[in-house]
Amino acid sequence: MINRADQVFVLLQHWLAGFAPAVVQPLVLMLFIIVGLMTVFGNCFALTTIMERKILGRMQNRLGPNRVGPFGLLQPMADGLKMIIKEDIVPDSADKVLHFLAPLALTVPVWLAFSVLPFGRNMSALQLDAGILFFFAIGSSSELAVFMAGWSSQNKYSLVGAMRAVAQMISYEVPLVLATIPILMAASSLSLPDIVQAQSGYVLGCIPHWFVFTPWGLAGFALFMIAATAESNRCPFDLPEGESELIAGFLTEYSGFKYALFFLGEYLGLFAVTGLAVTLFLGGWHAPASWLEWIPSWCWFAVKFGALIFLFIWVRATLPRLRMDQLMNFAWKFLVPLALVNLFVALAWWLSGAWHSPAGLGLRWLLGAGLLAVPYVWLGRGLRHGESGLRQYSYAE
Amino acid sequence: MPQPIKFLWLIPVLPLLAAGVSALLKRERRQWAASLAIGSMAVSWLLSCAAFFSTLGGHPYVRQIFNFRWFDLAQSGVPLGWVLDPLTAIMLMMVTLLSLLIFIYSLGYMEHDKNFTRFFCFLSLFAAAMLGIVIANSLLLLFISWELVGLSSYLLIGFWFEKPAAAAAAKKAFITTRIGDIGLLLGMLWLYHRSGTVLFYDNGQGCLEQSSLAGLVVGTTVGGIAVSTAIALLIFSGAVGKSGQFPLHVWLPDAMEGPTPVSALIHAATMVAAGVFLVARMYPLMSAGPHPVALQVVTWIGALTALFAAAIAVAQNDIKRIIAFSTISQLGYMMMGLGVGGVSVGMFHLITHAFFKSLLFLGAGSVIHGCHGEQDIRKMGGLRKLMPWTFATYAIGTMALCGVPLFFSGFWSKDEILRAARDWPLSSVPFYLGLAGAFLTAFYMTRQVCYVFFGKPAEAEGSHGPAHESPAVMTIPLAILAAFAVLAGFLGTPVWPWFHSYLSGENTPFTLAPLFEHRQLLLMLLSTVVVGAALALGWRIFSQVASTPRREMDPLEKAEPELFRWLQNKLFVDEFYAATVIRLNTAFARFSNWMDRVVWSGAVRGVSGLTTVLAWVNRTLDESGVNVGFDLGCAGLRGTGGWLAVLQNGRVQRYLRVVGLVFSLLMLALIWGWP
Amino acid sequence: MLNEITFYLTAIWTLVFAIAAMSLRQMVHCALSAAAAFAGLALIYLELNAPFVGFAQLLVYVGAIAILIVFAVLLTRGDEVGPNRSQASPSWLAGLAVALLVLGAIALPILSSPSLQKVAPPVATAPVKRIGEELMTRYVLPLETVGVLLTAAMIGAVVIALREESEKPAGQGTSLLSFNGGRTQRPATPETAAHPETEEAVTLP
Amino acid sequence: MNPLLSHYLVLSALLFSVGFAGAVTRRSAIIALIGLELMLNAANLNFIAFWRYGSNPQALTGVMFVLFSIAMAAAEAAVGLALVISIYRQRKTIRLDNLDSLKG
Repeated sequence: MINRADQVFVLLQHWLAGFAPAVVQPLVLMLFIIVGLMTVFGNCFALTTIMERKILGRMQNRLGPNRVGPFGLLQPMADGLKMIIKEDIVPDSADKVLHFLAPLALTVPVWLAFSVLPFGRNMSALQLDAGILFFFAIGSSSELAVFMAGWSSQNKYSLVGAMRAVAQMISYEVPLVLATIPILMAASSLSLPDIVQAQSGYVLGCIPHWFVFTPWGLAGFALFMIAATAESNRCPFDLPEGESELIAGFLTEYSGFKYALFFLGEYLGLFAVTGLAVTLFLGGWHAPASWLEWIPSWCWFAVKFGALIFLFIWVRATLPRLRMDQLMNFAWKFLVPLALVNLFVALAWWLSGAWHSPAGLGLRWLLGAGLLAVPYVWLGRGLRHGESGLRQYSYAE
Repeated sequence: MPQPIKFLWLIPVLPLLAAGVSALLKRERRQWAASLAIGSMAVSWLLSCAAFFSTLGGHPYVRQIFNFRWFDLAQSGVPLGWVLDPLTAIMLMMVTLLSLLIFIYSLGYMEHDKNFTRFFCFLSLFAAAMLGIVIANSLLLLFISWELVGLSSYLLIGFWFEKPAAAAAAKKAFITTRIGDIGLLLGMLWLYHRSGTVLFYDNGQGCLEQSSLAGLVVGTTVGGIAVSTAIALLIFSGAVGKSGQFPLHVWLPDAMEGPTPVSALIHAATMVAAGVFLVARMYPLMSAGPHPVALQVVTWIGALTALFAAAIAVAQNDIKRIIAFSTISQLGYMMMGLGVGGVSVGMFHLITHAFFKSLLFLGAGSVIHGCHGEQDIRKMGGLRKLMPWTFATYAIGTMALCGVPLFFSGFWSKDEILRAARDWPLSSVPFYLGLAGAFLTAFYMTRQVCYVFFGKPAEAEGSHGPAHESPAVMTIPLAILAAFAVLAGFLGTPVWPWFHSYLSGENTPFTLAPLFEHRQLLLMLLSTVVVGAALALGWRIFSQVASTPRREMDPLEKAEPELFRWLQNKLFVDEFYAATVIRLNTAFARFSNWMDRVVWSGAVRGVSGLTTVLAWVNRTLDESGVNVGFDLGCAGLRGTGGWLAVLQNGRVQRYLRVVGLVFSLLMLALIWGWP
Repeated sequence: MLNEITFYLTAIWTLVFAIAAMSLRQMVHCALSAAAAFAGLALIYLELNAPFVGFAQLLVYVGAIAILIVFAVLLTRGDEVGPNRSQASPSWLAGLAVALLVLGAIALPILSSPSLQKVAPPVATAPVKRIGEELMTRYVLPLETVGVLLTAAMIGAVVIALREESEKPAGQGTSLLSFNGGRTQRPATPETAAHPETEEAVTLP
Repeated sequence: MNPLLSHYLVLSALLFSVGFAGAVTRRSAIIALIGLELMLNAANLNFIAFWRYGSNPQALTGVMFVLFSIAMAAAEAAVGLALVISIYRQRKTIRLDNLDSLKG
């Protein structure tokens, strides 16, 4: 019974494929996955936009959209309709081909990234040996798309926005990848299902053996989430599209359906990287306690996924935007060194692997936390002073 | 409790981490650096205690090893490891305890230095490297730590690098010890070549264990000496450099340019003892074979150094230099002890010496601190009243060093060495050399104490004001060290040779009998008489000198001006090196210069002269009517040159084109064969 | 059959974009076409059962080198203005001829050698685990060397591309990233603003 | 029917020649660099093809070589483009036919 519920999608897939002739069965299996992914995450996109607006509204002491449909839930439909029927304007001086290709080049690879994520037990589209490498390789191609969008618009705001975005994405990709390396060391595999498998079981009988429950995992999770926020150009790292200074940056010259595609691409990128965070740090589809294991695995994935998305929205409502130099300094002078230190913390954790007792575990935690706290304080002090610190604005006062 | 071998690596790693972290600290973070260094050292000391007590247990002989592969290289790997046996444990105790005390002492001594943070960083680095030497179970790991020790010693001697003398001393120490280290490196490579491993102990496979030693003893090399002897001598040359033994001792007195805690820690207690430790560690190799020639060399060099350095110490005036020469002399004793009596004899003196010599150095530091940086003993005097604590502890250290009977550690450990030397079957000369050294030791220490502490207080020079006692943070380590200087001796008396049984694993019970044995009693009596005579003679000569004005000549200088001059100039060894090795080097450089200027330049000049002659001939020919031919040749040359210049036109793409062209032509030629 | 079709598709994709990268007028187009060609090669590596290499190719070439090239193109933009400047070097015909010759020299032996007309052995994979093990054992020295090389290249690139202090006074530089540019100086205070020429007058003889 | 080894080799030869032609005929130093990268990639393709079709694919030599070659290419591109930018700052041009001061 439990197994049935757990594997419901897998069983459904095979049952449906059974109707097709044997020759095309592999194709049908794949098609099922593709359609499923696109349906689920397409709806997820619609849901997230409305939820984000409602949550932001609540946090800012207002109601948010509530006119279209029950509780305003049909707002995304209205938005989508508006986007599609709007005129698609291409500037005269724009590089027409690239201007057309850019939104596609952003959206298509992002869909590909979903193919390696394990959404539940036996539920990943591709069982790649080097899945995480694939994820990052795909992710790195979105930078070119952003550049194409900015450059082809032939608008200086767009170009500055695109260059900022590319610089930011390159810079934050380094801590993003560095934060995952301890995980790969601990799981000794690059395959995402294997990484999830490495997080099964419980420590001391009650704490789930997720990587976030280790000092290096916790620090890595924080680093990863910060870098992921920057990678997906979300507040407080949304300088590339800062409306108040760059009039939406590289999106300035886009309208209509292409604009919607960019929007979709950005949210899908966010979903992909959130799914990766769940997989790497939060134990993927594992349940948090042994007596909760009867709930299907994909439910757990969805719950963790939703929680992280809420975290992103919360952060957006809370923090103001950074300045460009602060942004780069933060990446190179704080996140990257800290991520490197984190490697050594993981090493120390691994070396002291023989200390199983609660006291030994506490000692390991203390050691790891201490090793991280010192550079944290030290690097943080470095950020507060000098050029990247507070700036005096002579006209503002 | 886990096996101590499991956490042994933490002992050197903790100070190393402290060094790394304090290297990143800003200069103003003095408290942090000091507490990091002292804290990590204290933890290391506690761990060492745990390791030490685990070796005490009821087992007859405890040796635990832990080996691992550092990295794989093609088919083989590079193994490293650490070892815990009594030798390691006792050294760990000594090094960590002394380091801890000296770190604390440095708090007071370096209080006003602006590079306080850097100092503690270097000290921690040194301690880490030294502990690495001690626990190493692989000659490679030992060598790495050994070189790190050399590096940190260089950094610490040159700590006040703005002083030219300190910078020069640091360079000298580094280069001189490197000469010995080349021997060590060669020895290590040879050992690896012959036995295929540089691990000391590896469950019967290590290079210090029977199977490999047997192979080494059999082979002979140039001059018929056994391979084991040759390797042992090469390794010993490393020890000679590091421990300041005779031919390579010149750096140690100059190293006193560093801060005094450094002198105490590095150049008295630990680093210089590393050479002795190395010999002790390699003792199975040194003593392998029927005729351990290597040990004889060790003995003779030790005995010679012991006497030679003691003699020089008599005529020195710098308070730290006297102790430095004394250190060289005592290291000679240790070497001699290792040579004639085995590991326990030499190591026992090493341990006791470490305590009383660092006590003396720290006392000297306290004196220098109190006298505002004055180091010349002729300008001191009467400090007995002004610095009572320093005086009391210094006196204990002096008596321990001289070997005043029964209650001081130096007596027992030196006695052990002399007894072993007397029983050495090959020659009795080392025994007499040692005895003479003991006499001189007592004599020069009496001289120094008289000058510094007795007599009238010297007139204050300049604006320094009178001398004052040092703060408690300096005197308390002195008191602790003094206690150890007295007590450490009772670990190895003939009555209860615990130390010997601990290191060798034999069980020797407590018995009073050996004390009253005829030969033993005679020897104790003899050394007592020698020391007493030296003390009496020193007191007679120098007690009045101390109260007379300082400008006068030393009484010894009055009596034997020529001999005193020789001794004062350290027997001109430095000058000898300057006259031989360094001059040879300079001469070779000059020769190269001469070759360059005279021979090559002459050749060039000759060629150019020849060309001039040819040109003259040419002109003559030209004038006499070969003008046309010359013009033709000229044009041809210009044409060729122009053609060549066209080829190199600075356009990379044309180069690339040529490359492609030639490549395809070659390919086609290979396909169809050469035309 | 399927394999052959995919091979021809990817090969044509790669070749077309490679030719485009070498022949388009606009440098940004060249850079983007090159990125597409690199991605096509990554696909070919996947076909050849070397997914790890393919992903590495994608990560390094598309994710890093293409971006670098794009940045370099934008940073050296002043050079290409002017509509009539030819993009080809003066002797481009000779160059093309040599390139054809090179192609002939390579392709001829390939096509004429019968030993190269062979079919792939059934299984040949490069599992990630094996690659990792090999890198840590047999190729550990090359790996370390590459690490040193990359560090040296990074430092070298930074040093070479560093703007020298004398070229432009600090704080005045406007980079592509900081849109608001150099900050204006504070307005003159009343004291100095009132008599701007007094100081000059004093220094004049 | 699977592609033959020679297919890959011919593709590699074509890529190499295209890269070569670009490096030789274009004026811009950046395009020349791209051409060099294409040539390097053609060589990499050769290694992978020979590894796949070779007699001892277990040894992974071709794969390893290509991995190292990719790392080298990254270093080469970084330094090369830094040089181009530096040259542009000095000379205000990156056209290869203007950069010929190093000549005989």
